[in-house]
Amino acid sequence: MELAFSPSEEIFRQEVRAWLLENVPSNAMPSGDTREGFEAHIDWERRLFDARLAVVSWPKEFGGRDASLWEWIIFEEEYYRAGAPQRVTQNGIFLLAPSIFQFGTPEQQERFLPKMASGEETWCQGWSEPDAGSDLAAVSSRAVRDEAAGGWRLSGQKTWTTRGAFCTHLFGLFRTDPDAQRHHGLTYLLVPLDTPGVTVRGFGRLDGDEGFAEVFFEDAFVSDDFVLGEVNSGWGVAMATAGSERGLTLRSPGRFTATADRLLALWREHGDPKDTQLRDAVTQAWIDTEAYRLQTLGVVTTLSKGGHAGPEASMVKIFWSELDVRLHELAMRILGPRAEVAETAWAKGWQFALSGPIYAGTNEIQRNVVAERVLGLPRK
Amino acid sequence: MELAFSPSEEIFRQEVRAWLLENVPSNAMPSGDTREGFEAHIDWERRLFDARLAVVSWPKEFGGRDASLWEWIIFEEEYYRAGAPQRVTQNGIFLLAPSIFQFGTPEQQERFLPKMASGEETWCQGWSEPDAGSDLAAVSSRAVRDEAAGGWRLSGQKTWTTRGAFCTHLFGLFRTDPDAQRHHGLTYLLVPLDTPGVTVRGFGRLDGDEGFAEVFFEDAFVSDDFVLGEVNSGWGVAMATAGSERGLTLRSPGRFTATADRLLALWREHGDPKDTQLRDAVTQAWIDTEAYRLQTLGVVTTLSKGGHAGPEASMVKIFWSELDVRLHELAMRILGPRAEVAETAWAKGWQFALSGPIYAGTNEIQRNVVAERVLGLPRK
Amino acid sequence: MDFAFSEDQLSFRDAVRDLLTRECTASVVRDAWSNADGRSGQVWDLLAEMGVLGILAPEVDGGLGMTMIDLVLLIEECGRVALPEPIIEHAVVCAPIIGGVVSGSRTVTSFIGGSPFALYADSCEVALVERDRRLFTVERAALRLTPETAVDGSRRLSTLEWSDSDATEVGGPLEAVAAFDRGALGAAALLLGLSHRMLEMSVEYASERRQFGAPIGSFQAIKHHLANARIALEFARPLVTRAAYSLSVGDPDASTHVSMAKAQASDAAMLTSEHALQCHGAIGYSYEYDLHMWMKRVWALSSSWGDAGLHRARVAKAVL
Amino acid sequence: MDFAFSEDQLSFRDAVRDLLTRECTASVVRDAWSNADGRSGQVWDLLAEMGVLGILAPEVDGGLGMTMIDLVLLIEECGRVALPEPIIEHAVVCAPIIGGVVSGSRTVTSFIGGSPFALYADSCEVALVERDRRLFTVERAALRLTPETAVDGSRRLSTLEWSDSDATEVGGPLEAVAAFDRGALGAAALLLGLSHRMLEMSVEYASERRQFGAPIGSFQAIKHHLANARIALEFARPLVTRAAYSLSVGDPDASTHVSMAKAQASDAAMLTSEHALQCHGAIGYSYEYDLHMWMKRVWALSSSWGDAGLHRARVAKAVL
Repeated sequence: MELAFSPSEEIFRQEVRAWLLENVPSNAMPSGDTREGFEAHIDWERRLFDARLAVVSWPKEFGGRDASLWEWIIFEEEYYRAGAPQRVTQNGIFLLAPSIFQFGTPEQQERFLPKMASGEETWCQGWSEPDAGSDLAAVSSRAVRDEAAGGWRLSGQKTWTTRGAFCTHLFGLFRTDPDAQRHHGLTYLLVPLDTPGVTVRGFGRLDGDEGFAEVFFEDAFVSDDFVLGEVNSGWGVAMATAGSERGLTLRSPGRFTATADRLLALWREHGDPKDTQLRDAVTQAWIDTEAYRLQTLGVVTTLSKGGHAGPEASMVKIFWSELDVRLHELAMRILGPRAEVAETAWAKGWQFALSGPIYAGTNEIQRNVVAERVLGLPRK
Repeated sequence: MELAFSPSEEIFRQEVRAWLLENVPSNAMPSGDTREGFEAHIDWERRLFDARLAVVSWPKEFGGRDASLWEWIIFEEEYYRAGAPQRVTQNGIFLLAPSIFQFGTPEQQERFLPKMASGEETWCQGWSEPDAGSDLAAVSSRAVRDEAAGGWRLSGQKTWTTRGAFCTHLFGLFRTDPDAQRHHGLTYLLVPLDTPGVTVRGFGRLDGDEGFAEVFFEDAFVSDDFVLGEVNSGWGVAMATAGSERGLTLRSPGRFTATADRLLALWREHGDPKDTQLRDAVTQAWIDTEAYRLQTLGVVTTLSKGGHAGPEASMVKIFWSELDVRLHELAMRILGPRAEVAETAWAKGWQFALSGPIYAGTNEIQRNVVAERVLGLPRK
Repeated sequence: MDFAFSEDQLSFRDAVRDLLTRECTASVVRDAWSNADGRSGQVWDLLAEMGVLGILAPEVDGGLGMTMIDLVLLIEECGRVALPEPIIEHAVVCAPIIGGVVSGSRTVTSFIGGSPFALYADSCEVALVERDRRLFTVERAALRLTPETAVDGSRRLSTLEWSDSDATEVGGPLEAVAAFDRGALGAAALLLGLSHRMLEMSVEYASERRQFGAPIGSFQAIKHHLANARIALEFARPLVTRAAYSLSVGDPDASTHVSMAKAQASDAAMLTSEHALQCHGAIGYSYEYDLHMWMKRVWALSSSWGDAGLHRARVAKAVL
Repeated sequence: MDFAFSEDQLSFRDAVRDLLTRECTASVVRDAWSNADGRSGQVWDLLAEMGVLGILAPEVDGGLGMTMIDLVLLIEECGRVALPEPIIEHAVVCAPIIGGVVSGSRTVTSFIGGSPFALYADSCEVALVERDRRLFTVERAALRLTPETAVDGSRRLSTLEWSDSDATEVGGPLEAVAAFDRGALGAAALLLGLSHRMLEMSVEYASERRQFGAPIGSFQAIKHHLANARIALEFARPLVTRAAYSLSVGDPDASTHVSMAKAQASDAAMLTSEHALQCHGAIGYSYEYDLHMWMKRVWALSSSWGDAGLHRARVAKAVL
């Protein structure tokens, strides 16, 4: 056991911190979940990429630095501590990329990863459909084989696609074997959104931003090069990385530590020190934030030694999503009746936090996973 | 709307209060869930009966006073406020008696009710079996027709029978139609525990008292006079009163108001007034206690006007059982490390409170009832 | 003892419910998010016509001279439809102490009880304000408004400034506390109504929406979320009713009863809003679906007129 | 950075687990409820033989001179089997500062940190006591004991009195705080072990027990209760490990880290105990079934060595 970073890791931290201090815009950008904000954020991604800070843990050849998971943790800590902008590229670099590293051909890696890292191509997630939300295996969007053209013709609809109206590409699951049931017969496809036959309609989220989109497919063609993994094995591609990576890379501790730090600052400024009721709750939120950080250090230790994360990732997802709600709820309580003013980071963050227990698999489903796959309780 | 009691109700209150002041033993009796304590409590019940206070809401002919539900509420408030002894007769007078009033023949009412009121005959509940707990309809104890003898021969086993080792009689459900499934083919029988073929084995509860019993039936005979309601219609007898009465008579508000008053006194004596965290929780428990009392006033108003309680009783059961846990948990928190001393009313009460979310139908089952029968969510 | 509303009170409630269900539809609420004054247009006048705005106003002033127990169910109905109007400020807080409110044409807002904002001050004719624990009225023309944008787009907020010379005193410290109590109780009643409607939306959605081959409302986790919301509301309503009664009869503990009601209603509404969203999943998180307008009103009202913590502290002072 | 125990630490843990599983069975725990001293008999000596009691004792004294990070997993194992012994007092609190503890034949208890009771003082040879923020040892013969009956029948409690003339000073305020911190961390580790065993019992029972034609563990409400307990433990353990590490390396924030760990472990254990009982239903409520012995130990330990509120207040002082 050794709970200090190495000298070289600390040097990396200093470099990141110095760069962010110099480069993070002092004025908040408009939300990356609006069209104008998205473009501003892509500019920011380009600057990160130019500093080789967009995807530190990737190989150098694709725009990264071959940084260790520990350095990635450090990067994230510094990034959120600096109040740096939202990562509008996250669904590509954090969710799709691990699948491309694991299942993509060398050509696919070469084709997709550098442009993803630079923000030239931006990816949205095409899992959910109107009738396939928590029940992802109910996907009904189809891809029909076009042997002559060497590819697939897509039809159907995806929805709740975050930033779908602004991204250039979508990754998603499509039913390629119409006779197969549930999670069989699905294929993981990469789809340029300017493909003829693809229509995107943005729509508003709870907070008013046009952060969602519906994506319609009408005989849209993608070539075989755009199949990730094996045909009819898409479920495995989607799940293999979801299990090991989701818990870790989707929500690094740095994000919540930074929020907790802001909450503590808010408490010091506006909290009533005699109100031990609220003080106790703020303290508990800080303890939970530390628990999350330390639990992650354990996961990273395991992964660094070649281990796997497994279904325990579901516990992580439940914990961070509910922690995030609590952190913001406490801020609202400290702010009291002033909390309803829209133009505060807290009001926006509170609304965003509420999506956490829903997206990436509702917490009800995650709790089933914990019960069945971590504890071993019977499915039926 | 009128939230004051009438002058005659207040006179009743004064009479009850005066009697209790004079008669409640100043030293706590041993627990009524032990053999010696049970006997002491039966003596107490006899004194209550002699004062016509054992069953105030019953008709005069059976030992009551024809008191209104409002007077019953008042009696309960005063009873618990006075710190009067546990009612070891409660499963008879609160659970069985309503069924006898509704389904019993005049002869059965005459035969059973006066002796129940006086404590001469004491009743325990024979619902649960080793394989029928939450799933009451899984009852497998059998009653086979003995036409010649004019009655039924019982076999099987009941368990978790509170005070079964000390009571004289048991009421319970037995399967009289072996071909019927689940809640069909059950009959509600009244069984003297000294019947040949009945064996009772007491066993310990969480708190160490021998408050539970297993009851074994081996060809034990009960005559037709001891069938309550129709043969094969026992489920309806059991449920009809459970729905309307359980929520009201099993746990009157007076019980929790008295506990909350003791909690407030404990807080005033031992609480740290600067600890607004604990103060806030104690205050909330008081608010919940008031909410429970007021909600009951609404139920009594409805019943007094000839209405029915319905599945809303499940909300009542969930609320009082969880309130009781909370009231005692807060007392434990106020007492801190001293809470583990066994000889306090709080330690005993805490252990008893923990049974609330389990007995009388687990709160998980009650929440299903609320969802399905109050809110109308689909069963399947 | 009779803990039930009278037949008259219930039929008035039913009539108001009919009116509001018909006139204050979700699209009226949605319009208020983007229209000029954030309000409902004609619904306000219809409520005035029915007499709702003047329930607490003295008869000499054209009001009904009735009490809070006659009004509380109607306020709950306003919550049920998320009525975008200063209903608490006008009909609950100001009606008993400011003349001319019955017709609704001279709308009154309030800026009392330590609230940082006044609601709809830009479209009101007069404001009840508090300074040094005394109440005053100030005409719209004499108010300086600084607007703020609220999370709930229909809630038009501003801070108010005024000169003492433009203020007419209408009450002292006792009236100020009574006005705050009425406001808090009004907010509690609105929260009940908002919550019951959110729960209805959730039950409807969970009964229809299918996943894993069954309506999601058949899954025990969803059932228990919504059962918990229902239970929280079941044990908030009697406190709200009792507080309304206590205000009506001038019970000396009325302030404590109001605080119990507001603390409980705030918590129950926040719980309901959380479970309602969770049971809806992504659709509840979309702007096009109506749920968020109810949720945002709940967030605002649960911390307005004193949040649960403030009211529990008031109760603690009285009972501990 | 390496947030993992070493192979040596893990194999020592496994060896202790094997020993305790074999020797400290539930019937040993049950016997301790009614036997003379409330303790485990030979299990104590076997732990001494393995070196567990002397892990923190200086080498010069025959101990292993190791640190809390080497001990914490072993304490958790003692919790898993609900070992009825003064393991915290003897091996965690006293071992580094009182000689002669290695063999276990001279058992030491403690009466420090504001605790109202000492554990097993009647069967111990010496007690570490605190007065005016200083630590002293007092021999058994010089102690006046007033026994109290605990809810957990194996916890033999007494209050202690002694004369200053019989007390030998062994430490000042710094040592007193350090001893309390060790005790609190020890209690946190015990709570983790107790909780994991309660969770195992619950999973086993819920997988076997059938109602409504299915194992009750297949119902979502039961699943979520137990998942919630598992999650609470998942996010308590790293805090316990970190606190042990901080004590081992003398981190200046070690006291704060201990308090975070104890607060979290207390809450997680109480939650687990509540859900474990609820998922067992009536059988868990019976005296003959083992669960209650684990639960009662949890109740005691969650409020001993500072309850969650006390420790959160300590954290608040440090970080807010």
